[in-house]
Amino acid sequence: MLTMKTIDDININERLYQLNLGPQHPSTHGVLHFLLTLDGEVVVKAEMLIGYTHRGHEKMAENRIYEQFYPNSARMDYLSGMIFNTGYCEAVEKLCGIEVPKRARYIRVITSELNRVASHLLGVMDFVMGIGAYTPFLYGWDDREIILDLLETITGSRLTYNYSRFGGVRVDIDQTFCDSARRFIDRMRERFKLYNDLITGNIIFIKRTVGVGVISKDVALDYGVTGPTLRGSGVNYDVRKSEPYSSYEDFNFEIPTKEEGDCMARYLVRLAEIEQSLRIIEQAMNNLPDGPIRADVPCFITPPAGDCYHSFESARGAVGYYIVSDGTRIPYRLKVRAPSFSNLFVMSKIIPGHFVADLVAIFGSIDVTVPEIDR
Amino acid sequence: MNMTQLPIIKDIYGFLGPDLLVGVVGLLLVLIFVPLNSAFLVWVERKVAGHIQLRPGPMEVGPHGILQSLIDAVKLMCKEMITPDLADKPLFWMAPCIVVIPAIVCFVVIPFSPVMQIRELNVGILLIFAFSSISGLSIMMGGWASNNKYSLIGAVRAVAQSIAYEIPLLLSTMSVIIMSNSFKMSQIVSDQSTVWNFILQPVAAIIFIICSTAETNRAPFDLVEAESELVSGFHTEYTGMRDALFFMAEYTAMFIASSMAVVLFFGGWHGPFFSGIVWFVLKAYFLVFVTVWIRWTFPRLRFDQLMNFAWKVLIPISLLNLLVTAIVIKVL
Amino acid sequence: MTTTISDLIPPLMVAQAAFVLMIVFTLAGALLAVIPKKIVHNILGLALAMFGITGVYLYLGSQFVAMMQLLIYVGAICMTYIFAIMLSPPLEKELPKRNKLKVITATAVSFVVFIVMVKMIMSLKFEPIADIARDWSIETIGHQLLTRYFLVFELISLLLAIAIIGSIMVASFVRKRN
Amino acid sequence: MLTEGQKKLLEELKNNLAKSVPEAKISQSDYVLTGYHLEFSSSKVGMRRVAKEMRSRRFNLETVTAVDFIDSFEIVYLYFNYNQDNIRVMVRIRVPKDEPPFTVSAVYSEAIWLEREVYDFFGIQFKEHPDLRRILNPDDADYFPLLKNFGKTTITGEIDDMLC
Amino acid sequence: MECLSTYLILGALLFCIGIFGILQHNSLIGMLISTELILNGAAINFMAFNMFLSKEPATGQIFALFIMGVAAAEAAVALSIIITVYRNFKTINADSVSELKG
Amino acid sequence: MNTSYGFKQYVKEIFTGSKSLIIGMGITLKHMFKPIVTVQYPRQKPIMTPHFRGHIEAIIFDDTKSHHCVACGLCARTCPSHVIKVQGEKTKAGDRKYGKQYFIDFTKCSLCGLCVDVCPEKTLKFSDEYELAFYSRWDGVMDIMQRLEERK
Repeated sequence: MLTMKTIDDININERLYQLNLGPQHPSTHGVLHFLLTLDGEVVVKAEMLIGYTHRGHEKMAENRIYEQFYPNSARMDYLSGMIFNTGYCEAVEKLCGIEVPKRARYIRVITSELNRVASHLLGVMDFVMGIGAYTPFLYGWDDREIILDLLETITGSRLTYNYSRFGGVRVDIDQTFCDSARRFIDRMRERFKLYNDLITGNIIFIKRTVGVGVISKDVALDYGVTGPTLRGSGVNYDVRKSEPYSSYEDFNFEIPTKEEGDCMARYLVRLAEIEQSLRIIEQAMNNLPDGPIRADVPCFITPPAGDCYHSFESARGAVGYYIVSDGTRIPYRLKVRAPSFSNLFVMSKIIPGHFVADLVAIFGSIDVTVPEIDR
Repeated sequence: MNMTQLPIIKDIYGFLGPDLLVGVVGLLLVLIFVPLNSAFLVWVERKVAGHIQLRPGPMEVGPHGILQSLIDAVKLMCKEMITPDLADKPLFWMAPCIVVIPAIVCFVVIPFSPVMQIRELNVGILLIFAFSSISGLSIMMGGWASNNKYSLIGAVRAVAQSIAYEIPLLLSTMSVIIMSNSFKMSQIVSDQSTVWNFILQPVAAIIFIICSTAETNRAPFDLVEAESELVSGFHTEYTGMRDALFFMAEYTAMFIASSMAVVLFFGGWHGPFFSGIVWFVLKAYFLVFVTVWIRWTFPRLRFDQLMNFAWKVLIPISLLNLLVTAIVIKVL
Repeated sequence: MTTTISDLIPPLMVAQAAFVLMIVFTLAGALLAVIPKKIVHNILGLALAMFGITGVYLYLGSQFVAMMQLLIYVGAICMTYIFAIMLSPPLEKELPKRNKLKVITATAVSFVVFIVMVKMIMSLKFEPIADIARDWSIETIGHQLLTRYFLVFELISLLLAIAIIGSIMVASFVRKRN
Repeated sequence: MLTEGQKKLLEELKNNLAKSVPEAKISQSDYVLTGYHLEFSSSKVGMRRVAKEMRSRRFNLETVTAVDFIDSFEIVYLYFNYNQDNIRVMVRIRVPKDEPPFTVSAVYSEAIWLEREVYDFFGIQFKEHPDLRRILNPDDADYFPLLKNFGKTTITGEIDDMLC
Repeated sequence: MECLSTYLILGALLFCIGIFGILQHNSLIGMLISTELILNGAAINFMAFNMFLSKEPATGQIFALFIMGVAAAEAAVALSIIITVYRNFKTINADSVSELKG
Repeated sequence: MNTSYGFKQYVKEIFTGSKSLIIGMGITLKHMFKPIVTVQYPRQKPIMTPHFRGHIEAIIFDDTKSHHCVACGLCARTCPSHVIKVQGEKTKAGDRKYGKQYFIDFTKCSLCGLCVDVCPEKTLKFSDEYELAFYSRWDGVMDIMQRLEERK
């Protein structure tokens, strides 16, 4: 990625020097490459070099039938694979006009929200680890482990679930699943006290995060930031509310926002979102309707010619699948709007003037997954 | 004039004279104790970290994995020692050798018990401070000679940190020295036979512990090797046994800092039931445990906050504490 | 019967050997401090010289001054200099060539000064004082510093205070660019 | 389906866009089936005018992409307004392969990377783009992978080789 | 061997090495280092005279301490000057900083 | 960040900060005496759930005491990674084909489950085998019919 042109166009002053943070670096989880121009320890210019894990999912989609793209969808964002998987199925269902049974939609909501909790837990704890506290990270993993076990009981897998199918889901959930999920919700609500005492209240954590990496509202909108990062900047936007998909319109939940736009705000928004997700899961399980879990769809679907855009909220922001169909069994074009792509780009705007240590904190608080950026 | 009256000549006479056995045995004990102690402390660190994080830690080698660090040391010895092409080779090679010197020398003056002290020096505390500053120099050497930007940033941080934190460290020590009226470590300990200095000087004790944590580059002040920012700081480029030497120095410095705290504030060898050495080692290891415990609880400070903390919080408070101590001593 | 090694190796000889070693450290460090072109090497040479001088001070009978030498020079001054490393050009850059004329002049001048000094030292006859009991303790120094040499003490304090304030002032001074 | 506010905004948008880019074809589409409310398609380059219009109405650029229709490119801009009426506007523009459009990155900073990505995959050289380099593919790549004539990758037959 | 003149010659050697360093070094920090050597040469003299000739055991030591204090102060001031010079001239080469000549 | 605060706030910050640190240390100390939550893997083995997705394997049906594979090849065609190869043979002319060899290259399998979904005879399922490690890539190619024989 690093060419002579990249080096040349930065005026190498005697005082400034360049630091390659990544692609192999403990805190740029995944392979992300920051090319920093530093003055002492202060970042003057930051450039993100991406594409180290580019696998060409969009090209792959043009070479396989719609069903065969299932495994790819989850592999873009390995932390919220369920949400991406469900989103892809919904996009194709929209294209074909398939009506999904209500029970399946509820199950999709439950699993997606569980996945979102897991992803947020990992994101928050990874952020804390970037700041230097290792132990809370593992406490977070302890909670996340329960979700993974829970999802494993129905999907049989821990990260790349492949659970949703066109017209429904693969496996029904049963009472034991609901019971364990309820137990998890109770446990998780108690754990918030621990997180507040151990992390949120900690003076060092407050000093490290308050006022650091402020993304103002205008910048956030200009750079197309979405998800918790945007809501940390005070914009009340969540696809689940603005364009309810699955059956989110049935549930009563709030969109937590913070006005400050700094690392702390993003952290708090994520924690609050975990709480809201737990509420959604609880409501969905209480009102879980009976019925089939899969609509009657053919084994291999053939959508009509046309295009459609389906937007949904992953743990990192608004994802969009734009599918162009030419009436065959193979998509003509499939484009994924990756939220991390835009969320990462905003870093080049806000990092200058911060320390290298802050860069790690900001990167952690924006919470991107690199495979999703690279696709 | 007669040279033989000089203290250093006396030392040399003393060392080569009748009590050769004590000197040699003491030296050997130190040389064995330093690596074993650091191996043990690595194990303690991993065990404590494990249990804090709800996992068992090393379990495989020996009962509860107690031999794990020895096996690790063997592994590190077998590893290739890589020298970067553009490194400043002599300095790169020398830095890990120099970093263990203070670790060994400082043991000479630590009074483990009334009888177990290798050398009784009038300036014992000064010696420890003087030699600890050498380790900062070798960190700088290692970091600079690696010719790696991460190492250099780590080394520069180390220097700034050690300058900033040495001042409150010395100031808090001074308030104890004013009370005991001596630089002699055994004198300070025997002054605490009734009341520990921790009771009389709680502020100084806390400042001392904070500063010694910072001086030994332990979390939350481990900016020198902050792994999420600087990969591994000044020893990024070091492999094999050289890296192990840095580790050994770090853990030994931890032990020395704890021993200093025990001597200055926690009554040294004083304690009921057991003999002096048991109490001393127990107290020292407890303080080591506290530093490990702190490390696995807190996030890391940012560099400017670290500096602010030293200059704006610790130095004023320790100066105030010194002033109050001096006035109280004068008045009483 | 205790075995003594002093029969095999005379302690005085060991003391002298150590003394020579210290002097070698000092001189080698001093040369390292001026000759290499890399500033880091110079500073480390200075540190080595200071370490040697610490040893020399031990032979001159003062543990306290020796420790202070190590603490102040190695622990503080060398460290402060190392701060200035940030100003030195990076390793891979070529170092500037020495001015040959300058080196020759410097060698000549310092050599002449050295000859003159050695002549002076050799020509002077010092009368060593009679062997008297000496009090080497720090207490004496502290006592004298606050009574007889009170002015020296005050002067150091004043100097350091002025130096700190002055260096802050100077360092914060930035020339306005036109 | 549509609320009053949405209908009003859509009407306004239609009129304004028709005014600023008269030659464009603007039509309302079925949101339930396509996911967007308004479709704007044009064969002429008027992207920046549209982008400014959208920006002034507090719309956000959601994504930029392109579709390769062998003889021409269709470049797709998706605008969405977050906090008002949740209207998504699909702006398509057909450009011949040798006549790239102007960039909208002066209006939306996000477009810098999005258009870079489009360039990276389709080789569309946006005019006046500040930083048009490869982004995901290697810098020295001489291909544009999402073009339809870029080799179809199939991996069938590998298992047969294994069995031999 | 351990007589007064040994120490005096050691001091003289340090002094001369320091002078050599000051004269031949280009960079300001190098000069500063040489200054430290000169100061230490003097301090050794003080300590030696104190040991061999003085009746008061503390006098020379106090002067050695004084020199250390002066050296520390000098280092602080000189380094701040060097940093300022570097900031303004982008070099620490003494020859290049000739603007003061007028 | 905020540098302009008064002395009162400075003192207050020191105290609240120290309090928060002590609370944090209390939490970690409490956790130190809690039972461990990790599974000591080679010593303790986790039990897999019924839906666990290991490699695919053929179901043994009660009626034939064997699988029902007819070697239609639908799974091989659906597989996104093209890792399946089925060969069947007819025992006698006019009879249905019967799966003889079923190769799957497990190293490339993404465990999507499409083959299980599309199987017309419903004779495929996921195994609960999770300890699969190979010394070479070729060891990953397995014949599930052979494994079926071994299971019998």
